[in-house]
Amino acid sequence: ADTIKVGVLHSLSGTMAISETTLKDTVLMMVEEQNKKGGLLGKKLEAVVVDPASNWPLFAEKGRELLTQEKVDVIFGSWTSVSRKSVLPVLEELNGLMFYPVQYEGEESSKNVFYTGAAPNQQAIPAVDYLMNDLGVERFVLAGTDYVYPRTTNKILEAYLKAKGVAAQDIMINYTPFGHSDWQSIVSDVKKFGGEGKKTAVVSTINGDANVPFYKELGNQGISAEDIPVVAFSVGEEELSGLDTTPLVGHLAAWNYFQSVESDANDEFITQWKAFTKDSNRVTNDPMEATYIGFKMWANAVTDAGTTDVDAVEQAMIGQETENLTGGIAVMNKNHHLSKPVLIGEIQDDGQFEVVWETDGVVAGDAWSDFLPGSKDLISDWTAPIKCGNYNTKTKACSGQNY
Amino acid sequence: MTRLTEWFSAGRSSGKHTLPFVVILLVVSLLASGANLLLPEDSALYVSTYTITLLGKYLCYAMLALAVDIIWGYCGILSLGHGAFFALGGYAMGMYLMRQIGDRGVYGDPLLPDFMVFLDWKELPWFWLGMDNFGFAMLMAVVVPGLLAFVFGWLAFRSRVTGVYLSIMTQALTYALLLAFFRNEMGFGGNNGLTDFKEILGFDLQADSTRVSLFMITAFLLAVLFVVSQRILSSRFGKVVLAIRDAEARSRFIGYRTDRYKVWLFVYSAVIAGIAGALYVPQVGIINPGEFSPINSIEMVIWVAVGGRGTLIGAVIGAILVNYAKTRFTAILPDAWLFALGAMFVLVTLYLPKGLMGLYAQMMAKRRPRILEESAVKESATKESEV
Amino acid sequence: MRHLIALCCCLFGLLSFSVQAAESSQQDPFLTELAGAKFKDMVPILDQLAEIQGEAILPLFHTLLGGDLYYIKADKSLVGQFDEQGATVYKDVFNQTLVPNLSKRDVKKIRVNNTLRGYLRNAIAQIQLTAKSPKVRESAVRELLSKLDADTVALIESLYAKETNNKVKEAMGLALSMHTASSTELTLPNRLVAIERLSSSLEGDARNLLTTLTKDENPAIVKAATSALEKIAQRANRFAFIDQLFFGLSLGSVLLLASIGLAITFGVMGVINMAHGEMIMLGAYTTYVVQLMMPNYIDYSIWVAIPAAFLVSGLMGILIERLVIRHLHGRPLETLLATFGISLILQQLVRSIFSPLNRQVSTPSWMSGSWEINPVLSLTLNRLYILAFALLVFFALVIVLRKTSLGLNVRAVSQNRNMAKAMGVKTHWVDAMTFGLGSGIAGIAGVALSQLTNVGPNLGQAYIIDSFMVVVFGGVGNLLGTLVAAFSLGIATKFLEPTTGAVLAAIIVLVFIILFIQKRPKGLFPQKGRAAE
Amino acid sequence: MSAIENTVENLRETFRRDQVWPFLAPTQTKVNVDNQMILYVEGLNLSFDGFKALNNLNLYVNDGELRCLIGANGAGKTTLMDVITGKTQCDSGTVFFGQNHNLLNKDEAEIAQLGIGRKFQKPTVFEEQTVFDNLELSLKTDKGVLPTLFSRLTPTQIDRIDEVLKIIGLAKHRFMLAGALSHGQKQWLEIGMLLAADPRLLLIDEPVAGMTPQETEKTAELLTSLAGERTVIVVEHDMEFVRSIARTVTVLHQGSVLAEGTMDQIQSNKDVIEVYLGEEAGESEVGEDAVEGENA
Amino acid sequence: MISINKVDQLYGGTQILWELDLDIVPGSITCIMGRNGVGKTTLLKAIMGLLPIKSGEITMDGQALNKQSAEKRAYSGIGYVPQGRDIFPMLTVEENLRIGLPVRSKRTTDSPKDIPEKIFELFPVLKDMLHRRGGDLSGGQQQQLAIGRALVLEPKVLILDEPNEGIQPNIVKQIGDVILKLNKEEGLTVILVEQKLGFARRVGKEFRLMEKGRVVASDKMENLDDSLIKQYLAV
Ligand SMILES: Nc1ncnc2c1ncn2[C@@H]1O[C@H](COP(=O)(O)OP(=O)(O)OP(=O)(O)O)[C@@H](O)[C@H]1O
Ligand SMILES: Nc1ncnc2c1ncn2[C@@H]1O[C@H](COP(=O)(O)OP(=O)(O)OP(=O)(O)O)[C@@H](O)[C@H]1O
Ligand SMILES: CC(C)C[C@H](N)C(=O)O
Ligand SMILES: [Mg+2]
Ligand SMILES: [Mg+2]
Repeated sequence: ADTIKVGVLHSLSGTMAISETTLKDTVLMMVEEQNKKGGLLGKKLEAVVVDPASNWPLFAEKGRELLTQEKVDVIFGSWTSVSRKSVLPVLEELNGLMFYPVQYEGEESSKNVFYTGAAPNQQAIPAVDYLMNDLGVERFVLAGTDYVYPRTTNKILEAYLKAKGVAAQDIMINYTPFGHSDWQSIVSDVKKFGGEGKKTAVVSTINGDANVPFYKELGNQGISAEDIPVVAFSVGEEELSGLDTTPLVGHLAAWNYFQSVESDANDEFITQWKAFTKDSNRVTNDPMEATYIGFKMWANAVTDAGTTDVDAVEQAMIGQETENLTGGIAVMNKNHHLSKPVLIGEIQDDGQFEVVWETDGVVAGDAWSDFLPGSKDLISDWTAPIKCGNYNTKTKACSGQNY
Repeated sequence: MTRLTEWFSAGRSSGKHTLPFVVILLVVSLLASGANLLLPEDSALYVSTYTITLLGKYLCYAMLALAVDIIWGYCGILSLGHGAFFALGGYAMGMYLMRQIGDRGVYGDPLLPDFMVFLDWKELPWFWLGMDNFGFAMLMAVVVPGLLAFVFGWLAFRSRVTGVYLSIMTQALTYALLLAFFRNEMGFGGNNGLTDFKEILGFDLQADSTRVSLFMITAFLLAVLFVVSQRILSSRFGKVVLAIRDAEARSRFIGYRTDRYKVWLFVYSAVIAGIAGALYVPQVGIINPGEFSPINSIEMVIWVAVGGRGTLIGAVIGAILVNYAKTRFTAILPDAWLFALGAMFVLVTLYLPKGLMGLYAQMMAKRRPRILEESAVKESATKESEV
Repeated sequence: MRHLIALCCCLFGLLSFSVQAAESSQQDPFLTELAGAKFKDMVPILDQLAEIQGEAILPLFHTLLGGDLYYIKADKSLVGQFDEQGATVYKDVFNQTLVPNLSKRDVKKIRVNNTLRGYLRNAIAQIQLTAKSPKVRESAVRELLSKLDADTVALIESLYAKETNNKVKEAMGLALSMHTASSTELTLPNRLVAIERLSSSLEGDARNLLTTLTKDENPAIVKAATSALEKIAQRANRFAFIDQLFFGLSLGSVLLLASIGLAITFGVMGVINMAHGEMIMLGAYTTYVVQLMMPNYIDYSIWVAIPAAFLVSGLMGILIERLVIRHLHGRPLETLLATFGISLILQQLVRSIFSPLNRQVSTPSWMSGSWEINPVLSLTLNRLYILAFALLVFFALVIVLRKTSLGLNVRAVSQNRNMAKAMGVKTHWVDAMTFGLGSGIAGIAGVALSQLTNVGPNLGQAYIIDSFMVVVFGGVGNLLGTLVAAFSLGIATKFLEPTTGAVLAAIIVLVFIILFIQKRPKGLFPQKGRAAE
Repeated sequence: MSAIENTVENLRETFRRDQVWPFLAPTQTKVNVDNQMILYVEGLNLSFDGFKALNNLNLYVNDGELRCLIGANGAGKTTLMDVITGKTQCDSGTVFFGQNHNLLNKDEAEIAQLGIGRKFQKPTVFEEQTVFDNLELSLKTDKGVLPTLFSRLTPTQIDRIDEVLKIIGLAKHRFMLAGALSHGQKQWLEIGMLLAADPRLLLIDEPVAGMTPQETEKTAELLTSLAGERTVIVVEHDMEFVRSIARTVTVLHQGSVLAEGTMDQIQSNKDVIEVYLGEEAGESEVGEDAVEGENA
Repeated sequence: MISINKVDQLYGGTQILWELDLDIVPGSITCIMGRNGVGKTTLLKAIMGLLPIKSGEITMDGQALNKQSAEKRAYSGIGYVPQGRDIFPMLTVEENLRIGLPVRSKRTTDSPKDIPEKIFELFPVLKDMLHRRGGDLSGGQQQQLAIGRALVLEPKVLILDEPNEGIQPNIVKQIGDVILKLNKEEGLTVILVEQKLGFARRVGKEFRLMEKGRVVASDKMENLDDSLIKQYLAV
């Protein structure tokens, strides 16, 4: 082929389009930029966009189409875990390569996937640390959408909190259905739970569409950030752009990137993004940075390997370092997860976040949580001699399947 | 004379498409499979595995459309919840495939599927027991949807819930299941569903030969179900069903317990949907609560309408066509395919009120009146001579 | 916090002094220190400021709390950012004089975080204990309840005697009782009296205090505290019930709004209108566009948005009716297919025009916040307005259908189109108007929903199932049924939620509807008579 | 295909109720008409939102009788049939079919299977099916789900249908969709469906509405011939028609029986004339039509 | 008054009316007769505009009706009582009657707000049943309602399709009287499809016999003799 093909597997329609179209545009922007610089290995990049339409089996099908029909060299794609899990077997079967840019529940490490979003230990745990140490929070409401990511994250958090001596009755767990839009009673429960004297915070793993009505309700019931701060893992600049944030000032989010972070790379990125979308109000967010890092690293790895061959690139990826947008260096680890800084930001009235806390250095993404009984002994290491995504340090063997 | 009548009454029903359909279906699938397995990849006639899985998926949808058409096109029961039966069949198969992974899961637990391990389940919930047995799992794939359809149908039809009330209740049913299956607590993997299947009956699911076999089995079962359904619907039972569709009260007054007919047809239809779901899962590789989403069920109805409700062949053609259109549109117009699809639905309803099969019938009708008239004349001639 | 005593001492008779203070304040070296200070250095600086300047510092604190405090990069002097007729201007924080020729680039924001905000609020409250408005004073006292320390108590005590306003006095009394109840140095009878007084308060802080007192080593105190708590709990429960009822009604009103339009297009006309949700969505987007066009009058935008949304959705409805539905008379099931197609097209349309992202619709100030009846019962204003609005729309609609010939004609047309024609009913017109009316009302619902939830392409999808459920549960073709169904489903959900959680509540309600329909196959208010069979 | 046919044949054999599934065999006992009486309607009351449609109605019909039921519009004739056939639930009263079948606790299908057939006032046929299929569906057969599934038309049944087609004059239209028939033709088809079902008791609501005088006469003949073996209850407003068939006539008024007797008795009954027949009692009409009848 | 010229009509593929010609004399009562299925109802529907015709012309008072929609024809003064009554089943009797009021107010000068008392004089039952659903009425009551409903329009031409189907004898007579009265007193033109000879003879002034979609005989009612009856009405 005379071009290098980059597959884009993000939903452009259906329920997830709201989040994923941005990432499609990000990849297109990165491709355009790379082409301006002369492409890769002397070839131009060509983006191939398909629409899996928020339909999970369609991710597998479109993934297969990208790999066998379009013969793409790499795929940037997926937002939800279920869509990733859906393409995963296809990637492994056809030995494709995919970059997954969204925070997720962990408990996975595939040879064919690089996870550039945050693992729970890169979001949830530092956030809770911050709440306990800096804000003196003693009671926690773990509120989430009723499915895997929130459940897993909350399981990890619960274990972590209990290990830190938080009593069971100081943890309230609440789940809501997808797209839940009537938060009156839950918010009022939270208010009560928080009004019992101990400093309380909400750790929110509420996902997607349910967030806007949740925050609107918080604002209306007058829960201010000083009384009961809410720290969210799925609410970023883009979600806030659909919302009047004045009543929400001070609530928190934990990410690895905020648009407001000042660095040259970030300024440049933001300018470029606004120009690319021809919309001066467009915001950037963490999954975009994750896509950015993934793309940069992949480009470097291809250059290093001198080929787009998946196995070669995969090995070249490990140890890649690239500047992230917050002024540090992101490193791709042996477990296909990144080392990144963790930032905690407070919502401002302009819909941006103000960083109020950050980890001292970078935190390495942990594929297998240390706080889940099933996975505390597992590690992932894709370099020789282990070369396995789920190596049990006790039994010294790869549990389950080997590639 | 009587033989003649009988022949006519049989010939009138749409059974005449059955044989050509079955032949074409089986021949095309055989050819496609052969082209995939036997031809080298660079041959012009090679059919890629991608295409095979795609076709396999279409055929599953066709089977599902068949199920919807049986109940809607023939009995007038508009189910907006058939996705539920499909998904339940799919989950049964998914559970079997999950159990087949055995200790090859990421945690290497021989008994528990991965999602249970990391959510710290200690033992297999009771409803997972036995699902490692293929036969039992397949039994469940038809029994569970069938049973649900039976209970729901028995309640609803006996209390004479009809029309939109019934439709909306089926929708409520699938919606409730959707919410339930999203919950991790249910023990079906929550939103992430069941994935990462390895093998079925010991055959590697990623091998081309397995895929082709699954595809062939789907084609074969579709043919069988098609023929069986055709026979059922052209029997007197089928006529009763039509009678119920057109004037249910009247059918009761001539002695048919319409609720029982409806229940059994509903169960039959649900079982077909369950089978379709069970075949679908190994071919697409995942089952997740999204399949319960009411929108999916509405789409199924649309396939049938596009093809032509009330003709089995129309349902099959509609399902294949709409899904093919979706595949093409999403590839050609990733940003605007919904316009195309939406417009297609609107135009088909406006201009092809009886779907594609209606169009076909119209075209045939242009040639037919002469033939009909002739036979009518013959009829009356015989009558008069008899008098 | 020793300085506060000093502070309040000078507060008396300070008023005349304040102008002077403002003059001088610009020269205060601490002020420039604020510019570019780290978060952790800010508190001491602010402390100093408060101590030195007293009430005069309030404007600065307020501006800072509101996130509007900036400093000029060139000379590090402080300015406040204000919004005047859509333009950003900078003014001196203290004397409100315009600082000309400043652009966004010349200034930098002084950031605040939660800790700072907490600090500021507390400080402001302390200062405001002597504010002129009794309302402000009262809320200042309540604000301080959770942070009662000796200084504050002393301050309140000194103010208590002079206080003239009853409410403020009551709040102060509460604060003092809380202090008395908790101080171990005081005598037992005193404390018991104080506890007794606390039992009549619903204030959360009082309750928390009592809860801690139940672990007191003195059994008499424990006993008094426990019984006081019981008393409070009894009263609180009553209010909790009202609260829940309100939640239910409010959810019901949302359901009602979402479904009345459908009750017309589907219930009366018989069109299975899958694009109903998208009509709601169009209404919500109209609200967004209206707000874009009048950014300075957000408070009034709703009044423009309601008729605008009615028109936009209504016209779209008429368009759809004229182009599509018209051709599907007598084929109700096919309307499902066509309108489903239309809903896909409309969704993609807004996706193309407005992007797939959610749009931001602001809440007018008169609709935000809540109506605080007492510390345990407060009703959010937006919900309250929406509840009233839903009822208003409903009854307006009922009147339209009762009092105009439209209502009669639609029903005639839907029952026998040909015969209606033969009776001189202009069926085309009736169809278009009715569908337009139903869609227009959906649009109005969109305006209300834009205040509660996402304004995005999926908005309609989120409500379509619920709407159908409500209409069917109430009985197709019966508007009153829709009303009752909406409120009963709303209330049922909200009473279930606390015990079962939101997910199970949703499932239970669905299953309940399914079972209910078995008992009453035509909904709550079925159409009766021979013809209905 | 023949293999399938064989299996079907086998299945059919398997599902013959009387052999393999004795417990499924119809438990239906014969209609007990020892007292020569086939229908007992006693003290029937029914009101709709306060309006008494049936008011303490008593009616006894002998086995094999042809009974005419007349009465003003709205007198409750159709409603009575609705109650007998299980369509409408009454408020109080009893309805027995023979001495042993309480019709009030049975549903429409059961009642129909007992051998009570009904023709509706407004002709209702299966519009989307052919005339032939309409008749086939009405045949007297086992109407259970499985038997229906595996049943096939026997030559006798086909002959029976042909015969009926001939009687109702729709032989030419046998493959026409019933929905395309004219109003009068639908009336005939519905009568045909009754004939095919071969019921014990026929309830016929206004059979000759919309028929020409000659057709009316034909219908009269047909109904008369049916009586004897079967019991027939006819509702009709066409007095000439009633006169031509009736032995006993019952007049309903405001939900209860106003008079009962022979046609002559009824025609001279003051009350009946007042509420139903009208002053001149249609004398002239009757006379004229009678002439027509003779002419034809 | 109404004249019909070479009208062809088809249902789908089957032709029902074949070049049908028909003339209605103003102020007369014309009785259309024919066996079941010859197309009487079809013809009436075509006049009312409820069925499209394929070719031919229908005029009223010299004005072409072809292009007019059914509702227009109602305004022009055609009242229609369909076979099978077609009452609006879920509307009350009163509402059924009210539907026609807008037309009436265009056609007359009397107060348009209320249902004319005349209707209740003609059909007293309707007054008792005013608040019951039309669909709940007995067949005969519905028939009366249907006629009453058409009369609300204050039509010039009243089309009645077998109005006596299912009506008790004294009311049949009453309907006949009503028709005659309206014809006589108000000059109402009536088109009547009727199977019962007695009634047709009593009420009709003219007859038209139809067969296979054509008008095959037309004359004054006095001249309807046995041979015609035998030829066109006997089975
Ligand atoms: N479901 C119902 N709801 C209300 N009223 C009803 C209902 N069914 C019947 N009625 C009333 O009961 C009365 C009897 O009606 P029915 O149809 O039995 O009369 P009928 O004797 O058959 O008259 P016709 O000779 O005109 O057909 C009528 O006044 C009718 O309005
Ligand atoms: N919707 C239809 N589709 C096809 N054919 C029809 C339709 N309606 C009526 N026909 C046919 O048209 C012919 C004329 O029907 P029409 O109803 O006009 O008869 P009619 O003269 O009024 O008879 P009757 O006296 O029985 O009312 C009939 O043969 C009938 O089969
Ligand atoms: C939290 C979400 C935004 C993404 C997450 N990976 C999921 O499971 O869907
Ligand atoms: Mg009757
Ligand atoms: Mg007719």
